Order: sequence, then structure tokens, then C-alpha cells
Amino acid sequence: MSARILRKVFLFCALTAVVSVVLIFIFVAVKGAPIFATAGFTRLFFSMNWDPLKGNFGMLPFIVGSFIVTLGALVLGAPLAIGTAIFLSEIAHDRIKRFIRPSVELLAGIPSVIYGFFGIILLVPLSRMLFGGSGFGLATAWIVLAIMILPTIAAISEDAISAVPPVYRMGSLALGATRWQTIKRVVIPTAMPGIVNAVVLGMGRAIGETMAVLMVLGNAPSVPKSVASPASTLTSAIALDMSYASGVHQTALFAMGLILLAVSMVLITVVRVWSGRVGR
Amino acid sequence: MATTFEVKNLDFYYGDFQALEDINVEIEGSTITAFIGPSGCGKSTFLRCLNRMNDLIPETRVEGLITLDGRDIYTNETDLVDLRRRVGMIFQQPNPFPMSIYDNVAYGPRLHGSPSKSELDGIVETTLKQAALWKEVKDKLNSLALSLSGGQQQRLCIARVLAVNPEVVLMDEPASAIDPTSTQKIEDLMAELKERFSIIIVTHNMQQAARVSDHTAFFMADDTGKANLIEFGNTDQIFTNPKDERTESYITGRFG
Amino acid sequence: MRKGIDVFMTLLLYTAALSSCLVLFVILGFIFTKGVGQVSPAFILGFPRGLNAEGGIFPTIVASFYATAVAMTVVTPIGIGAAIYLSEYATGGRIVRLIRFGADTLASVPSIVFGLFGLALFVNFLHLGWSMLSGGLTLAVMALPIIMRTAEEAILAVPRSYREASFALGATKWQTIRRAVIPAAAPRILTGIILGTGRAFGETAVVLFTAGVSINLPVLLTDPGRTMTSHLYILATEGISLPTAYGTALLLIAIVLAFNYLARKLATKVR
Amino acid sequence: MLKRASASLFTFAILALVLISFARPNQAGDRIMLAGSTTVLPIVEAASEIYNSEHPGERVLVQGGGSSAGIEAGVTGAANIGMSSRDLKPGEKKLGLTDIPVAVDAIAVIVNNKNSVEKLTKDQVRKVYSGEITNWKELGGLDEEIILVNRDEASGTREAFAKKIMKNSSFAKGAVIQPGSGQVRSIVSTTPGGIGYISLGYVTKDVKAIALDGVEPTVESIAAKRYGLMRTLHFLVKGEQKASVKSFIEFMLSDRVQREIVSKEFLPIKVVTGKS
Repeated sequence: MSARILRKVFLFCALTAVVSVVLIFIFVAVKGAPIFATAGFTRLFFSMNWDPLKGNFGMLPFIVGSFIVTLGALVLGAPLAIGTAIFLSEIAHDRIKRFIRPSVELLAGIPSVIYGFFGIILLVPLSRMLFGGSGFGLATAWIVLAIMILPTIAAISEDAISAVPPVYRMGSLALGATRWQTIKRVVIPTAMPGIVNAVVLGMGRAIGETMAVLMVLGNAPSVPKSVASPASTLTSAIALDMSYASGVHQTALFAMGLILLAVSMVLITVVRVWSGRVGR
Repeated sequence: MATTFEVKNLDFYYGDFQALEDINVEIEGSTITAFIGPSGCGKSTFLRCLNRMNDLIPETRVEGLITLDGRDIYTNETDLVDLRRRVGMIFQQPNPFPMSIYDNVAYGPRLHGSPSKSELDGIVETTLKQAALWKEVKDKLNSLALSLSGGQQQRLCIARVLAVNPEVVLMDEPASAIDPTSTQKIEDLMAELKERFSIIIVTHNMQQAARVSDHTAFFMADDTGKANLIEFGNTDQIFTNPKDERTESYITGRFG
Repeated sequence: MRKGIDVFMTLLLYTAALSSCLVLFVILGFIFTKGVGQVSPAFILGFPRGLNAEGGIFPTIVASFYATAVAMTVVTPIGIGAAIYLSEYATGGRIVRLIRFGADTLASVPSIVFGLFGLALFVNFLHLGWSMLSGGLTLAVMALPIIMRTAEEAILAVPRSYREASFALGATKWQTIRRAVIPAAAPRILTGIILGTGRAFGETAVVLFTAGVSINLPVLLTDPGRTMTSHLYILATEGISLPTAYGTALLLIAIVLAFNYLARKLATKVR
Repeated sequence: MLKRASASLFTFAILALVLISFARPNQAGDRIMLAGSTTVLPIVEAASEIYNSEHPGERVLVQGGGSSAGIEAGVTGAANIGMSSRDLKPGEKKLGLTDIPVAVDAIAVIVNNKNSVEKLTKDQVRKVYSGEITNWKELGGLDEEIILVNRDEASGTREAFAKKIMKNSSFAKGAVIQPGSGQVRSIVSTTPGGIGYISLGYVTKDVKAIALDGVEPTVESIAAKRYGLMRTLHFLVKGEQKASVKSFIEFMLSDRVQREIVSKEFLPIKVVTGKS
């Protein structure tokens, strides 16, 4: 096979990634865009009234739902993940590291439907006991999602933290700083861009999560009033209705898919620009 | 203020490899002591025992006695943090923090208390002046320390250590990685600082040791890497008529 | 006082790390204890029976392997080809940046959007219907970034000296790649493939809308089939036959963790 | 080597195919595709298992998706038989579907066993589900917040409940929505203030079915059409059907299937229509 043809073949393989992204955009946009024409921007984004059978497609409850669920998951999951990352790179000696790091990696490997199932059989009754209500709601979703994004944030933050040159730690200790002061005042500030990067990627994962949220959040198309009340996110709304929706209802679901795509695109560009500028 | 280190039959081990054997020496305050000897003869290892920086390296063991002002520094009750404040250290490779010049110097004082802005400004100015760096950086205190030259960075590290007003400053070959003019500045600096605290410097450069130090300690390691203190005395005696012929052959440059 | 803070914070970080592992063991432990009684040869090889799909889950196991096999057979050559282009042929500049941006974006697309895309393109537009083919192809697109990234890292990890030695013997670029670079990188490439397989096997949102949910033993590429993940989702939300759900969850985790273990074993052997 | 990597992959694919041949020989054969209501799904799946074993040449494939999806699949031909647990809407009647009732189902309103309320009027149930009544003490029960559990929009059960109970008021938005009757039952059985509605076939002792307008949901009250919340389960076909589809429909309506499978969940169709 002549080298030129080969080079073309490999270029074609490399371009499939770009082609796939373009195809995804085209198909989701073509199927989703019409809703903006018929229903108009305001009625879609700023109306709380989601009632497809009566032709109302107010997506605000899902947008707000996605935001609240993701925020809660980050508030619970990020500190735990960063704490684990700091522990692994700054404090743990080898024996513990060989035990903790694989478990965090295994957590990342568990399919999301297992997290959803685990949520239903253990966390829902727990949340019902603690917060009342049916157990399906924000509290359970926060916990499940926090556990799911923990490995992502922990792994990437740990890379950033262990990339901090040891010379800075020596300098700080030599000035009589305690280990925690060294971590707090030198190590973390230096690794901050990497940590922020990890949190943003964790956020992307949380926003994109479908199955676990669908199984534990209770799927109510309304803004939750309390921690125990059910809610719904863009992803769970799509997954719940997709199997049977038709006509304008289906277009609305594709439109929500378009929003999700746009949000994850924005997150990716933020990460690339941020890490690009800092020259990770 | 005459802080003295007393070291009695000190042995030091990396795991089961003995690096230092039976070191006995007494280092008085407000003097400059130079550690010289061929590379790999344990000078830096001994220096790092004095402020227990060796503790950071796993599986190291110290036997024998090191006292600072008469108090043993290797007990469990020793306040490691306080020890390192009193015994500051300058590293071979300048290692300012990735922060502004001001924050670098202010780092130490902020650790050990919460000084006010005005107090900090005072400390920063005096220590930078003591480190002979003030004139060069006084109008760009907020710029990144990493933007300074190698020599300036080393002097910044000195200022940073001075800011926690140590009693002893250990210098691990401070001038080996910087340009000659900056080295000259640091040597003048050491002479001035001598009144305020004692300095212990590890150096390869014998002219520097002869010029700068009051006392000199000559170390040598046997072929297994185990180092001993061969001879210790004031500098001119060591450099004019050393007692031990090994010191003499090292001084006259026959080997090492 | 500062000493106190230091000890307190160390303890805090210690608990953070331990709680991360605790979570893993609670999940695995809980599903194992509840599920182990359920898993028997009859469960693995039997067919779902009765009103609430109790009984065995054999067709779902086959469907899962089938869809994953289709996906990996499609994505592996493309992924490795792309990695070869990026690491060996790419001359930098706009195209490479475009490809990297494409791969990064693909990696960040939420799985539900892959489901929509698979439904719109493969199921409806190409009229492949709910089938192993639609499910497999959509999983392939999802797994592409993982295979590309790990394969590229593997190829770049091959020392320059290998290439120079091969060129010095008069080998062409392609011969060098085929005989020197890829063999050296093969174990790590295989690790990436196995990781991708584990990821594809554990996917639900994608296959739910592309492979169909009818309990059926897929034979032809056009046959629909409910995968283990969809089966677990339906059993869990139906909330009727929980024992079967536990059994399915345990089997699913066992298979996925086996893939991860295999990948790790291969990776450590190489490093 | 590239060969080794792809070789291991092909063995992987072949392994999957071997797994298949190992199983019961399952020829492609004549496929009968059913899709639609998740309420009708279980009895059709159970019936199809027997049908497939007794008719080796044919293979019945069942897919859920809810009544609307079933109706659409029946019209577009994506499925030979559409399954629906609700009557056709006026607009859907014009699509040329022939309606074959296969069973009768009653929808029971269920509450937690600890709930002291025994009976409710249809209007009270409407006010509860539209969010006008939010505490059980307004219905003579304990002072406990009402936790609404609703079905997803795909469900025919929800459609029938909406038509007969909600009439034109809409469902409260804060209800927990679950895609399966099993889950609705398990939530109500474990949530003191819970209320839900499921097909009578799913009611077990861990929940309490309440009387509607004074009528208990029993076989007698349904047969006598006194219970207010009933619906027929339909097979929907379009135009002429091939032999295998007709034979499966007859199989479904046969006394054997109606007695052994249908009556386990619902009521045999002839209970209401009186036809044999």
C-alpha cells in the first residue's frame, strides 16, 4: 500500500472524531431546533409549566433542577475528593496509598446504573428516614452524584498536587511551617489551576449524568421546595420521556439535548482555555 | 546571643548504610563555620541533621547527641517547628515560592503569628536591605519572585529566612548555582550578618571558605561512603598548617 | 496551637480518604451480599420467565456482550488509526488542533445525548431500528475518545530509539510503525481497549434507546436485545423482582471490574 | 502488534457468538413484534414465552414504551400489534386501527397501611392529585403531609386515571414520578403519607386499596361495572394481518391464556363483555 494512501486512511480515522461531533450536533440540532421556532425562546426557557400533553414545554424546572443537583453534588463531592487527593499525594505513605488509590479508581469504573440501583435500595430509605418524604429527591441525588464525581475530581486534583515541585515544600518546612501550613499556603495555591480544572471536569460529569439521577431524583417537573422533595434534571427528563415521546414533545427533548451539548461544550472550552493559559 | 551547637559521637544512617560516623564538634554563636571536603563526604547530610531536615527522608536514623543551647534537639518533645524557625536554611538551588517578592518574605512571619500590614512592610524592608536586595526590588515588590535572576532569588531566600529572625543560618553550597558577582554580594552579606547569628556553610570552594569563615571543619568519607570529621579548627590554622596530613593534601589540592 | 491544627487537619484528610474507600466497600459489599445468593448457573443460563421477568438473565448477558463486541470491533481499528495519525503523521497545526478539540468534545458529550444521537441517526435515519448494530455503533462513537487517547499515549511512550533503529535498517515509515512501534505499544493499547470495553459494557442511557428493551436473544445484527444494564434499570424502577435485580447488578459489577482488573494487570506488567 | 490487538478482539466477538449458538436454537423465523403499554407488557411477555415454545417457526418480540408509543408503533407498522391500556383518543380513532380488547383492568388508589383513611370520593382524589389538598387531616386522617406518587406520561394507567378522575384539572407538579407500578407500590408501602394508583393486579398486602365513592375495588364490583375506575386493555392492529399475528391474537383470547395468565393480573375480557 503506498504511503500516501496509508496517510489518508489514518487521517480519515483521526477525522472520525471530528465528523462524529459534527454529526451529533447536526442530528440533535435538526431534531431539536424547530421547538425554538414554534414555542419561542421565553416560553421555553423562562416558563415553569412543563406539560407536554397540553403542549406546554417550559424547560425552566429542568434547567434549575440540573443546576441545583450539580451544585449540591459539587458541594458534597469536591471537598471530599480534594481531601482525598491531598491525603494521597502529601500524607499517605506507600502502604496506604496502594490500598486507597485502586479503590478510588475502581469507584470510577462502576457503571452509573449500579449507582442508581444502590441509591434506590439504600439511600432512598435512608433519606426517607432522615428527611421524610418519599426518599426520592434532592438529598439522595446529591449523595449519589457526589460519590460518582469523587473519583474524577480526586484523580485529576492529585495529578495537579503531586506536580508541585518538592523544592517548594522543602522551602516552606525549612521556615518552620507545619505540614498543614505548607499544604495550605504553598502546595494548594500552586496546584490551584489543576484543582479548578478537576472540579470543572467533575461538574461536566455531574451535569451529563443520566441513569443514577433518573432512578433516585423522583422526576418531578417542578422546582424542589425542600431537600426531600423530588425534582428533575435535563438528562433525567429526556431519558424518562424519550421512549414514548412523539411529535413536538420529542422535538422538545432533542432541544434539551442541544442545551446539554452546549453546556458541556462551554465547560470543555473553559477547561482548555484555563489550562492552556496556565500552561499546565 | 551566642548560640552553640554541641555534637557528641554523632552517627547517621540511611536505612542500614552509615553515612556519618562519630562526629564530635562544638560550634559557637556569631561565628561563620565552613564545612569542606570532597563531594559526597557527608557535609550536607550533617548540615541537614542540625535542623532535622533529614527527617523528611524515610528510614533515616540518628545516634549520638546534638544540642542547641544545651538542649538535645532529637527528643520527641523537641518542637520541630520552633527548631526550624531558629535554625534557618538556604538551599543550593534558589527556591523562592511562586508568589510575589513581598509574599515570599512575608511568608515566614505570617506562619508564626499574624503581623499587621505595617509590621510586615517593616520586616520586608529591613530583611531585604539586610540581604542587599532592597535597592534592586523596592519598586517591584509585587512582581513574581520567579522573574528575578538566580543571584537575586538566592538573596531573596536569605531575606525570607532572616524574616523569621533565626539564631543560626545553614547554607548548603549557596553560591554554587549562581553567578560570581552575586556570590561576592552573598559573601559580603555573610560577614555583616555574622554579628546577629552564626552561619554554617557547606562549600566546595576553598577560597570562599578561607575568605569568609572563622572556623573550618574538614570531612572525608572512606571508600564505603562513611564520613568522619577529620579536623576542626579556626580557619587560618587549618589553611596554613593543618594537623592531619589528609587535610593538608586536600587543602593543597592533591585530591578531592 | 499550630501543632493542634496540624494534627486535626491530618486526621480530617485521613477520614476523607478513608470515607472514599468506605463508599466503595459499602456499595460492593451490599450488592455482593444481596446478590450472591441469586447468582446460580440457572440464573446465568436461564431465560426470564413469568410476569415480572424473574428467572435467568441469559439473553441480557448475550445482548451486553454482543453490543460491546460490535462497538469494540468497529472502534478499535479507527481509534488506533487515529492515534497513529496523531503521533506519527501529524505535522501539527490546524488539523491536529481540530482533531484534539473534536476528541475532547466527544469525550465530554453526556451519555443521554449519545442516546439521542444514536436514536436519531442509526435507529431512525439509517432505518437500522432498535438493534445490536445501532447500539454497538453508538457505543463505538462514545468509546472512540478513550481508545484514541490511550493508544496515542502508548505510541508516544515508545522510545525514539526504536524508531531510529528501524529506520536505520532501511524500513519505511509504515514498516517502522507496524513492526517496531505498534508491537512495543501493543500492551498499553490493549489496556486502553479493555478499559473502553468495560466502559461500553457498563453503559445504559446509550443502549436503552438504541438496542431496544425487548427480552430477546440477539442473533443477527438487526436483532434488538435488552442489555444487562437496561435490564437492571427496568427491574430497579419496576421495583417488583428485586432479587433478580440484585443478581444482575452483581454480575454486571463482576464483569466490569474484571475488565478493569485485566487492564490494570496488563498496565502494571508493562510499566 | 496490531494483529495481536485486533486478533484478541475478534476472539472476543466470536466468544459472544458462540455464547449464542450454545443457547436454545433460536432461528430468526417469522417475527411478531408487539410494543406499547407497560401494563399489558407482563401478561403478553408471559403468554409469548408459551407461544414461542409451542410455535417454533414463530418468534414473539415484546417491547414496552407506554400506550402512546404502542399506538404509534401500530400505525407506523414498527410493531405488528400495538398494546394500549387506554381507549383511543378522538384523533387516534381516525388512524384506521382495529381495536381488540384483551382484558379488563381496574385501577386501585392505594395508601400506606398505617393510614387511617378507608374511603375517598373521586372528587377528593382529584383535589389531592391536583395539589388542592395537601394534608391527610383534611380527609379525616392523621396530621401528615400527603406525598403524591404519580406515573410517567407514557403510562396508560395515568391516562385512564387522568380521564376518569382528574377530568380537566392538571396533576400537581411536585409528585414523585416513577416509570413502573412496582415502584409506585413500594414507595406508598414505605411512606406513611404516600398515595398512589396502580392496576389492581399489582395490589398486595403491604399497601391498602381504598374504596372509591364507597365502592371497594373487587372482582364483583368490577364485573357489575359499579367500581368507577376501570379500563379495557387493547391490542391494536392496522389493516390485514399475516397468519402468525392472527394466531397469536386468538391465542391471547383463548380461555387457557385468559384463565392462566390474564386473570393473575387482571380480569378476563369476557367478565365484562360476556362474550366467550
